[in-house]
Amino acid sequence: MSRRAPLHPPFEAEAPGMEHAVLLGQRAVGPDLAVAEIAAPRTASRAQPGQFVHLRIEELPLRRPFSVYHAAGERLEILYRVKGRGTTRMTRWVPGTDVDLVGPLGHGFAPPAPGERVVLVGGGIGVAPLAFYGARYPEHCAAIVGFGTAAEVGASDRLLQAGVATLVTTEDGSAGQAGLVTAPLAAQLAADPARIDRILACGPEPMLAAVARLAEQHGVACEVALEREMACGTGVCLGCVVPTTDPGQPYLRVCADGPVVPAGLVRW
Amino acid sequence: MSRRAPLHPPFEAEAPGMEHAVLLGQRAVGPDLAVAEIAAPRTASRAQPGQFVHLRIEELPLRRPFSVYHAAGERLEILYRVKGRGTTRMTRWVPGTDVDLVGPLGHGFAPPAPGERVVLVGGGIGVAPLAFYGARYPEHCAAIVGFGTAAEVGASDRLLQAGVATLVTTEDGSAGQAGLVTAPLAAQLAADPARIDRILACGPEPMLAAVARLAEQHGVACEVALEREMACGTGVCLGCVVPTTDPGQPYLRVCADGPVVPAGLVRW
Amino acid sequence: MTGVDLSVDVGGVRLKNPVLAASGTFGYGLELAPLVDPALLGGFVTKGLTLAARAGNAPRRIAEAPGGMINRIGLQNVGLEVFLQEKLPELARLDTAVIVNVSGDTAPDYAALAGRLDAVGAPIAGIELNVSCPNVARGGREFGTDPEVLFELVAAARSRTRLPLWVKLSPAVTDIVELAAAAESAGADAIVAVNTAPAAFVEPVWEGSRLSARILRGGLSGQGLKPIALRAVADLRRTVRLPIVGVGGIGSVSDVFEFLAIGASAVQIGTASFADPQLLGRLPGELAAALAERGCASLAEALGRDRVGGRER
Amino acid sequence: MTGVDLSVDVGGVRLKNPVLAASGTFGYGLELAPLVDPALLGGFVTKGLTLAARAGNAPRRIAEAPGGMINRIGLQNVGLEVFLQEKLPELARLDTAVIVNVSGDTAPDYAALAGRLDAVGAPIAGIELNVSCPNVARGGREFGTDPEVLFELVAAARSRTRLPLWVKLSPAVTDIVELAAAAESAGADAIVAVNTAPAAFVEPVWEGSRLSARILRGGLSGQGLKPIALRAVADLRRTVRLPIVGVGGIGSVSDVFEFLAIGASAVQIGTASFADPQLLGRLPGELAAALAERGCASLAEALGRDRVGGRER
Ligand SMILES: Cc1cc2nc3c(=O)[nH]c(=O)nc-3n(C[C@H](O)[C@H](O)[C@H](O)COP(=O)(O)OP(=O)(O)OC[C@H]3O[C@@H](n4cnc5c(N)ncnc54)[C@H](O)[C@@H]3O)c2cc1C
Ligand SMILES: Cc1cc2nc3c(=O)[nH]c(=O)nc-3n(C[C@H](O)[C@H](O)[C@H](O)COP(=O)(O)OP(=O)(O)OC[C@H]3O[C@@H](n4cnc5c(N)ncnc54)[C@H](O)[C@@H]3O)c2cc1C
Ligand SMILES: Cc1cc2nc3c(=O)[nH]c(=O)nc-3n(C[C@H](O)[C@H](O)[C@H](O)COP(=O)(O)O)c2cc1C
Ligand SMILES: Cc1cc2nc3c(=O)[nH]c(=O)nc-3n(C[C@H](O)[C@H](O)[C@H](O)COP(=O)(O)O)c2cc1C
Ligand code: FES
Ligand code: FES
Repeated sequence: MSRRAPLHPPFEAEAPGMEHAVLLGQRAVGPDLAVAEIAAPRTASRAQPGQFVHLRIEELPLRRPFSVYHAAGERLEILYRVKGRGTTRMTRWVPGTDVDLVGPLGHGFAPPAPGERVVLVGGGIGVAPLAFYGARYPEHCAAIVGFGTAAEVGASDRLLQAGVATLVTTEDGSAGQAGLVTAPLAAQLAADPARIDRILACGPEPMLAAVARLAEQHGVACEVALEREMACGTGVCLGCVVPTTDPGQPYLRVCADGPVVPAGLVRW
Repeated sequence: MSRRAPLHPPFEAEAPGMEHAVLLGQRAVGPDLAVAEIAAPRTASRAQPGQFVHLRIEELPLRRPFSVYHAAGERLEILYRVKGRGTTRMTRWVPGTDVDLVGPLGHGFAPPAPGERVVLVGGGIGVAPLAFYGARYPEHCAAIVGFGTAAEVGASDRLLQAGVATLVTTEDGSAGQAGLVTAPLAAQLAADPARIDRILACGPEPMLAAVARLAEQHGVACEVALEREMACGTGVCLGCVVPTTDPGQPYLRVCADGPVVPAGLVRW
Repeated sequence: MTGVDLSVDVGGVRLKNPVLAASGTFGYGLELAPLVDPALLGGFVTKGLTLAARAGNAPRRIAEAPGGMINRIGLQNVGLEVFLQEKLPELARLDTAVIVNVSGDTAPDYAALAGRLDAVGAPIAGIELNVSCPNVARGGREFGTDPEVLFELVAAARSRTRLPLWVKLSPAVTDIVELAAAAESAGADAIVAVNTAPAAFVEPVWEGSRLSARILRGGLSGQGLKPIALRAVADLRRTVRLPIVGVGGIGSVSDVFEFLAIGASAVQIGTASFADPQLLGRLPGELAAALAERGCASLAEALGRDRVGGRER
Repeated sequence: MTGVDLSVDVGGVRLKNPVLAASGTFGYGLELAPLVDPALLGGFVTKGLTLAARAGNAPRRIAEAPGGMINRIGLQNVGLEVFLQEKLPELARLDTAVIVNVSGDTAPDYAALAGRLDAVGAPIAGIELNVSCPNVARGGREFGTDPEVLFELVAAARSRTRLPLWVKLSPAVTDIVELAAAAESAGADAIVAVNTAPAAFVEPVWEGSRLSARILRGGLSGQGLKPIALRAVADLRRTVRLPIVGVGGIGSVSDVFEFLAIGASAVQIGTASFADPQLLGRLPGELAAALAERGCASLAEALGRDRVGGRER
């Protein structure tokens, strides 16, 4: 925990706050995939790509964490997959619904250095924080995003709108290249690893592990955005830890030390 | 428990059922007083005055019991006071909301014998089952209903519409006679007890006890509708008991042996 | 329906499916017939029975609690004789397994009840010894907190009956496993876990500027009890070889699967029935459908033969 | 604000108000400063501390439960030395009472921790002995389930410190009152009731048509624990003379009043802060406002002098 500063040299996250925000609307972007558009001026103006917000959902005992998908002016968007109790209730939110959020939380991806070429690698809903990064730094980014099937590709709408060159893969081949994101990534790295300065990845853990391995093999810097069940979201409960490769710090907290961490620090 | 039949000779309640009903609308009838209008054909057609329905309210662990206030055709009404968790949520129900109810439950007031003269004595929200009785048998009934203040008198709208001669009292004297219902009841009984064949009462327990005492003093039959916290509402959990004056049956279940019972059976 | 065989043998009680109504929440089987056909259930457990009739505790007896309720009924029941004369004939008409839940003031009471019920036999499929009621001065938890006391009690009941003997335990003990082991070695046929957890409902009362309280002490049941009940069953499964019946906060087919997944052979449902009286009747069908979807021809296939009884046992 | 005096003395710990943050849910006091000003609190209890640093349990560590959550953190902490060097100076800056929660593998560990903290003194206002953690192999519930073992442990710690000594108990014991009595006679200054209740979170797992489960065993906290915690406090109040700190499922000012009404002198809040991080900062004001509405000039007036300490004590 005392390592937090060295983990994230480029910037310290701003203090999180509570915001009583308001739902502006929701748009469906695929089967069980929706974007919630929220008026949240405080959080929207402070959020960095990779940071998350912690939403209270009616009487559920724990908040739910979601990456910031888009922030512009007063407007904050999160992209979510309908999964369980909480996200099912969220689908019922109508414009005007109060949204109680804590954020922005955690540490995001390091901003690009001048001239740095960054490849964003996203799997499914993992595209959310990457789309925010791509929209903020489009000239630095190219993206590879993978989905199960064509109907889900809409989940990357903000990324495409940002004008980031994006390669799509689908597992069933119904859109873009058939297969997983790791295939085109491996191909690009094999072709010319020096063309990629840094890889930012978010998605299912097996995908992250595979991306991390590829990056290491080719000596490319890699940051991953992790997910873990959370209680506090603010670093105090020690609930959201993942094992590290650093014997001096056996576990890191996804909420406060992450969610974005150097891929090499994670013991997969 | 084996005494249920002798307790209610005139009729056996119909088997309760579950009904997936629908809210038609709500009308405010006073401060924190509302009438919920429900399309519930099965229950509305079977309900007898004094019976109740057991409503499920979202995720609350226990159902909430409410007397039937009015039933006509497919339409069922309950009159409720906003009191706690459940009734507060009910105020948010909008037309079209599903209403999951079990009913009709319990035993109601005995129907009038030919020519029988019945006085309905209601306190506050206790007017609900009496209004249903009055509306069904108006020619047999006169009523005395008491409220805290004038603004609450709207809670007896169905009773007044039924054309039952109704005397109103308010504690603060802002409408009708100042004071409690027991004063005019005592006066009527003192004047001519033989003019009253039976008293039906519902309201706060101290009021019921006072009415029961008056009835006994004047030798007039009296039935009271009781309230108790309930879990099952169907007689199996033994949670809703009240002590009786009958040593052979120390407790009676409000939900299944009542809610309407002979006043003399209750150990106040 | 789906043709999935849901039958299970719980310590000698043959159930057509693993869904039972919990003691004290289903009366004597017929009260709820308009809402749920008892024949759909694997079985039901009758309200706690004592030798003599009991009036139960003075009201107030129940309160809603977060995720459930608290009760202090205090074993109000008609007593053995009325039960045998008036209730049992009704029970005989039900096409489901009837387990009789019993309590006593003393260990010999339990033995006497076991003996009398043994003499009756059908329609009684089994006896559930309640040594875990939090709501009575005597004949409740006192018998279910000390392994030696429990051993003596179960052994005494065992000596008086060949009916299957289930022992129902409290979650509010330092070591439930030790107690189950005592019941097992005394000859119990199954462990039922859990009864309600001691809890309180509090209403602050102001007398002028002085604060005091009305306190309702009773047993917690319902959803809030589920994590505690799951823990008890999971811990028991690691050491006890008897079949386990899971109880506590079950309110859906996925809850049923949670208990089956960690080692229960059957489940009982109480509080959730109050909010959803048709739940019990629905669950066996939902269970069968879920198993069919997984390609299971029987519950045995999902749980393993040893857990549902049958030939290989 | 309202000018109502909320101060209370809990076994020698002077609190400006009776609202504390529970151990393990408020870090070391500064992490949450952006969301809640620690100076508003009556006090806070630091994360369970052990002599040597502990890594804690391997993940997964938490799961949501009906009305709360289940955790198995396993006392991850920086260890005594780092605590004293790195955390304590930060704590010294906080304008609130700091209670240090400690655990050990052995009774001498507790005594050693008590001795070291005693030597430090300010800003440490008191020590909370955690003999009730359900999530560690050693140094948890084993010390808080047997009255004699607990007596020895508390007596050993007592002999090493004059700091106020609070003893935090588990609800998952057969008889919490007996344990509190042991702590009392060993010289404890207050009882804290309760720690989390042993519970499990279960995810059914299908391998083909065979059902098994992933089980997370941990401690239940949050709303679902409240009725159990209330019962513990109410039972303790009947026999134990020490001040009691109520913990478990408190999430609103009316919950606080429930605990105060049945005999607690102060309360701790954990899980509810996760959903509502500003709750802790709001409660003292809400408490004062509610007391003012009743015409109370002080908490002492509502609870009685003996319960809040002070001269007449
Ligand atoms: C830092 C971070 C960023 C995330 N960003 C996104 C995002 O942009 N879009 C999106 O759809 N999802 C995201 N998730 C996952 C999202 O939090 C879960 O899908 C969501 O909590 C599920 O809630 P539920 O009530 O619908 O599911 P349930 O299964 O009912 O939830 C039960 C409990 O498990 C937790 N939980 C379940 N799945 C996850 C998960 N994958 N990660 C963490 N906790 C989980 C819930 O928070 C809750 O406490 C993110 C998770 C983290 C930690
Ligand atoms: C047979 C019967 C008929 C009733 N008819 C009416 C009616 O027509 N109109 C009306 O406004 N009220 C009626 N009541 C009372 C009504 O049930 C309660 O006001 C209501 O349950 C309060 O729910 P709540 O969630 O708002 O209150 P909360 O206080 O949050 O409820 C907590 C728990 O206490 C129970 N409870 C609280 N007050 C009462 C009470 N007075 N009687 C029984 N249980 C209670 C609730 O059902 C719930 O289980 C009746 C009660 C009974 C037993
Ligand atoms: C109103 C009520 C009465 C009960 N009576 C008994 C009883 O007589 N004997 C018994 O062993 N358990 C009794 N129980 C406990 C239940 O059988 C069951 O163990 C407990 O409620 C937990 O299950 P649930 O959460 O599904 O309700 C009773 C429970 C309730 C709610
Ligand atoms: C994540 C978490 C960590 C905890 N860590 C500790 C601890 O280190 N020491 C301790 O005595 N109690 C610990 N507890 C228990 C709490 O202090 C408290 O007793 C319990 O959570 C009940 O209160 P609540 O319902 O308000 O959360 C922890 C609880 C949680 C949820
Ligand atoms: S969620 Fe509490 S430390 Fe990360
Ligand atoms: S509410 Fe269950 S018996 Fe009346």
